[in-house]
Amino acid sequence: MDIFDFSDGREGYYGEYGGVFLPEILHATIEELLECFRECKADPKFWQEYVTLLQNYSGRPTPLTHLENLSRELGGAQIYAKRDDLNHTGSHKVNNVMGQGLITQRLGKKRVIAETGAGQHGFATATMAAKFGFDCKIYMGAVDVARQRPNVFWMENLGAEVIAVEDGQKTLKDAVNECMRDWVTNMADTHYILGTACGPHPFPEMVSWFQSIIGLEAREQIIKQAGRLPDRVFACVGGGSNAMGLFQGFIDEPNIELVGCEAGGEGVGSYMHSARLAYDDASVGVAQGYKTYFLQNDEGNMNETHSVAAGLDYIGVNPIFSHLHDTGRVRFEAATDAEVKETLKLTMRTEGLIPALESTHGFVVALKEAAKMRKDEIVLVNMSGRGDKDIFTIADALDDAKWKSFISGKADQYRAEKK
Amino acid sequence: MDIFDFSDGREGYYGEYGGVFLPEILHATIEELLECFRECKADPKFWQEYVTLLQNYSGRPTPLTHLENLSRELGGAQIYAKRDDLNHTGSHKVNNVMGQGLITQRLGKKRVIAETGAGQHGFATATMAAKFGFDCKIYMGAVDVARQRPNVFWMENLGAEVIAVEDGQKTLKDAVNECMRDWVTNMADTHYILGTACGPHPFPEMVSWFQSIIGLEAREQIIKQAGRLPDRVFACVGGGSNAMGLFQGFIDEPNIELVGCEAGGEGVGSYMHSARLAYDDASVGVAQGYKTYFLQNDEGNMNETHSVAAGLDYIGVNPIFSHLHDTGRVRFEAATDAEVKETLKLTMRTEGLIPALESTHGFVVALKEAAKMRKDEIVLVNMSGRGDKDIFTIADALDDAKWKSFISGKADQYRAEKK
Amino acid sequence: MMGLQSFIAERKKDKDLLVMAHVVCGYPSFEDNLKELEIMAEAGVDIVELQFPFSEPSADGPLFVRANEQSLKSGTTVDQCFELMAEVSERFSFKVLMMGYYNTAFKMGEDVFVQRLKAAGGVGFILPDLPIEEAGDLHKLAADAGIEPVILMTPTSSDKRLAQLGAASRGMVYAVARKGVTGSKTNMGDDVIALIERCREHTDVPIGVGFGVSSKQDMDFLRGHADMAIIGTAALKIWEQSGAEGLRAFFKEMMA
Amino acid sequence: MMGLQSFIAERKKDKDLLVMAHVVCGYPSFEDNLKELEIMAEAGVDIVELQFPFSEPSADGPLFVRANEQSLKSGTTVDQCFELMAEVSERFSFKVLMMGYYNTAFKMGEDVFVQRLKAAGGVGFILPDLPIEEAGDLHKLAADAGIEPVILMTPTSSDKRLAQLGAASRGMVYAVARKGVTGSKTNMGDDVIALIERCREHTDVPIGVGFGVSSKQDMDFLRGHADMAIIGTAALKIWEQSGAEGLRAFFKEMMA
Ligand SMILES: Cc1ncc(COP(=O)(O)O)c(C=O)c1O
Ligand SMILES: Cc1ncc(COP(=O)(O)O)c(C=O)c1O
Repeated sequence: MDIFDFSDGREGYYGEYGGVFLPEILHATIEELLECFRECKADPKFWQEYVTLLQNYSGRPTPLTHLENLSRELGGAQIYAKRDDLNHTGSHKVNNVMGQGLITQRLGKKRVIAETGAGQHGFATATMAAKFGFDCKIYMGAVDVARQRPNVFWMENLGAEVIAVEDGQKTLKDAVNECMRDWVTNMADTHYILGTACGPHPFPEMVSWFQSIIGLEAREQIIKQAGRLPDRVFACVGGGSNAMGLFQGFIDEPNIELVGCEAGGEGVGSYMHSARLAYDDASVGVAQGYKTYFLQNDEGNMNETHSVAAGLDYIGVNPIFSHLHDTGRVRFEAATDAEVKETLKLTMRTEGLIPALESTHGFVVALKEAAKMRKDEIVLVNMSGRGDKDIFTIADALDDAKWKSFISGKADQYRAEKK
Repeated sequence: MDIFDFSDGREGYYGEYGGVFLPEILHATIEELLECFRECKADPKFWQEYVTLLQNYSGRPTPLTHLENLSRELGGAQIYAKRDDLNHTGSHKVNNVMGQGLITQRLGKKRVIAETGAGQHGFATATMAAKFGFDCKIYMGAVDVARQRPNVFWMENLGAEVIAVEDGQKTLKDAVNECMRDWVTNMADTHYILGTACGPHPFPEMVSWFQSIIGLEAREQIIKQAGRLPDRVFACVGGGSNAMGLFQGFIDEPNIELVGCEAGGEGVGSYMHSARLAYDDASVGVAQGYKTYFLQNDEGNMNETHSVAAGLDYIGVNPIFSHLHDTGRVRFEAATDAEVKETLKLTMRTEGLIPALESTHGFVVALKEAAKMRKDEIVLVNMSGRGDKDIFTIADALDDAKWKSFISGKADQYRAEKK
Repeated sequence: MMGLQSFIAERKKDKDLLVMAHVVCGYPSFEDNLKELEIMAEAGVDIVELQFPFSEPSADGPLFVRANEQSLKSGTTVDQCFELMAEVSERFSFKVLMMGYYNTAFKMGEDVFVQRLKAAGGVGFILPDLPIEEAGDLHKLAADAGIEPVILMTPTSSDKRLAQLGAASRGMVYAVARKGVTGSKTNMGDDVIALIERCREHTDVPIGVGFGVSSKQDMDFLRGHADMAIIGTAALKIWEQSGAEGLRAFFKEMMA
Repeated sequence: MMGLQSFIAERKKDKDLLVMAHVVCGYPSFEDNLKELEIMAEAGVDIVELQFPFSEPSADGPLFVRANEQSLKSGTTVDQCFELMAEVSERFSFKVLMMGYYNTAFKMGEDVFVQRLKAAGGVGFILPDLPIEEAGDLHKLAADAGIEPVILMTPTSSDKRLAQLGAASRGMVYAVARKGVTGSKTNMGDDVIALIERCREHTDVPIGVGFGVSSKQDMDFLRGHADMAIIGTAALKIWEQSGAEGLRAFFKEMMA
């Protein structure tokens, strides 16, 4: 099954989802991008250049780790984690960003913009821009700027300008809108580095393509290490890029179950979550350039979303997943904030791994299901990022008293210095 | 030249440096360790197991990155960085720690202790202990606990107990003393995971052996990428483990210059530094189990040391380097705090890399010398760790106003929650 | 009922430059909307676009973004927007268009959207995030109902693209004077004239020019080139700064 | 001058358990040291180890660590320590040993160390971080000067090791009653007796037992097994808690 073969349907559509819903002024820009991307995709040298860049700069291939302790402790399936947390900048985001960096170069553009929620994508983009020598502006909701200062600090030190977006809910979706506004103004010299497999065609396809390196590697690795393919594959789903990346390695195997793990926030019925497909609260709509399931009200205005993981806290989901949800090829589950905190603690203590809060959503569901599977079954979960970037959030979530008093002490020190 | 061939001299001695200066009560323990280590070193299967562990868990081999932008900008030698920052837990420390984890297992011990300064080694040890299922206690100077709270937070969450050492200068050397005290009490079930190539024999040799994986990989990689061996090789030197690791790949090539980069702190004559070999302030002494150059006074009591990089802020240096300094095989230079800050900013903006403050010392000297070399010469520098762990220190060093106001805001939030 | 294109042709008989004005439904309030619209009617505005507020107004500039947001915050519903439209198209002589984002139409169903629009007296709609490729069904439903979709032509549109857009255009074309979002000043000059001329080559329907029209000079500049000037942000800015008095004076000057 | 071993043999004629006491030079002050030593002399202590403070006292427990630190902080020098030693060995009838870390000796030069020790009236030294493998030169220099190195035997020493240690032992052996650092309580029991017996098998010099000796019971326990009880932390603790009075009472009880 080639989900990107549009010869039977409409270009850029996955079932009834996807498309290009952009202001007319961007028509030429998106056409130019599509053409450039088609060339790159058709050119094996481009992919080779991309892989080499990631190998030499970002540490690919990332390893596959057998979580022997957790597997033993849960007494069920053998659990393997794909370690995209070991990428340069700390998450899978850098794969897509480096790929789009090459695209930007090919387009002859000198400036990049990006939205960011948790800051991971912005961090990766700022890094890529430094490496490629691009001007870089990162749009980030003011709420996220306030809570994710460490990432802002690094982005700025990497030479990017970070703009706090004060509109709307002041979070990720508002940063996306602000990118669109920048792009319709500066498309001549600017490429928009969209951070996940959402947005108008060809972004879902392009981001998925770059992220497919995760699945390619993982497939080879698990055959080598475990002797065969996994039975179930899990990944967290914000926009859906890390999950698309991993799933592409296994989607043609009908016996492998693919499970997308969304942010259940405070749970079913709370309306404080970001589960578009696992819960029943989302409906099909069109926003931010594409058609998919959105968490929106009856009139098509977006609802507030919530997750302990800023990177999953988003209204929409990639259109490919909306389609694969309809066809049943991918199952969607949700992990609640509370489950995420518990699983994070477990994973740290049992395996010495600190998954990002986003990635931990995948672990929650994977561990829950692995426990009920047979010992000779195999489960693969994507560790899309590392959690040490999340220290403020995690320390808050775990309500760590020593951390709080450290921060108070630091604040006192800064106050004293000022005098 | 095999620096570890003791057949001509005394076991554990490098020239006049090294040895074992431990309380008699540890004699049997250190003999047992030596024997176990000798077995492991002689057993190719052990090395294979070690490499596989690092590959599957920590992401080795780490890449070699050609710093094209910096090379172009400086107009001199081609600069390559060995990327040990991409290791799990963020530095080369994990190599040694995983190796000693295997040793601990072979010794049949169930508990590990470690000293830590910056927290990198403690973080790595806590991680290893979680993975291997060992009890773990980390000793850390109270001053370091206060300034490196993020690492303490992670160590604790990984299940380690972190003890703030209140003796002496309350920094790294005092944590080492405290480890010795724990070890003389609990040697029956406890292995002391020393974090650098210092301490009594066989630690300098053992740590160097585990870290030699850096040099093995780098040698192969630079031949592959640059077509030949480098002209000069740089690494920062705290205890000297990352430098020993890298240098071992090149030490047998007489034409390759090896340069150890120490912490110059506030500079020559300031007595606020940790340069044992690059400056003239150190003299030979015996402490913490071994004989080497120490920053000490005329009566053999240790001086206060200083560096912006906690991981270099140490009184002694590995005895192998004291010897290679005498023989002239390794040249030692120092980088000051001020130079480190400037080079860090440059590296971030130009290459999208955030070296740890420790590693940045190597970059300072490497960049300075590369600028004066020919374009067809090759320089290799070890990026032993990543700097995002250092956000509090770096933000302080760069005097970042937005960071400070973020911290104050956080403190206010915590205060408000309390009420 | 008269369609957009014939209405414009009719009005153009007496005027060399028609005016389209813009209101964000429910911002600052529906009462204020009515006051604004009254002033526009008095001033002789020819067409009004009523923007249905949307939570993700990514093609709008800061002023409209805030207006959309505030309106939704104060509880504005689609029903209320249609009610306003019905009242307005009944009471005033200008024609009324729905302006907004596609999701508003999509969520209620394209057929329902067209029916409700027609029922409320609207003659057309402007959906800036609905490109013609995605608009096939809606345009067909609209055509059946005698409702006209306003198509946007832009400075970045190639001739090939303008030809496609021209083929799909009905009622009028909205020529976007420059890149960017609504709200900032446009330097009216040769570029704008060139754009209008290029648009003309590809369509027979009247051409309105919008994005940044904010002064008497702009109006004078457009006269003789465009069929219509589209005044958006400038009017809202005046209203916010100096209320009904200011708005009255503004339109008086603009349409003098 | 009489060597350590013959001094012990001499004293053992009248006593079944000798006592070695410990003082950290310059802590709390040299004046206090003299007061303590006077009390010890009065009580009939046989040998005193004067600890030369070191910045890295890694074999010591918390109390001595702090004592080393405070002493250095208040400016204690090696010269002062030797001066104290000279004064004390002149004034009191007990014998004096230097106790400390090897770096103190190493830094001044092993030959200088031995000469100064001898000049100050010291009869031996205890350097817990100097294993016999590293002590060859120093032991030779000491032997030449009639100074005796006190060797430590421990519960973890194998028979083979005890044989090596025994062969190197001069003057007396310091049997370490348990694992760990100075300062905590030792459970005096069969283990300690077994250790003493094992030591005896490998050396002919007298055996002192230290680490945790802190009560009259401990003394009674050691009597008949060891030649000497070594009292370290316990005395300093008493001094800190209840000064000269306390210390006097403590030694009186211990040595009753
Ligand atoms: C570590 C990590 N994982 C996952 C995500 C979610 O994005 P996606 O669903 O596109 O992989 C994010 C987004 O910031 C992230 O930082
Ligand atoms: C990143 C990093 N580099 C270097 C060092 C210095 O240690 P060594 O000289 O043993 O490599 C440290 C110590 O903490 C470190 O964290």
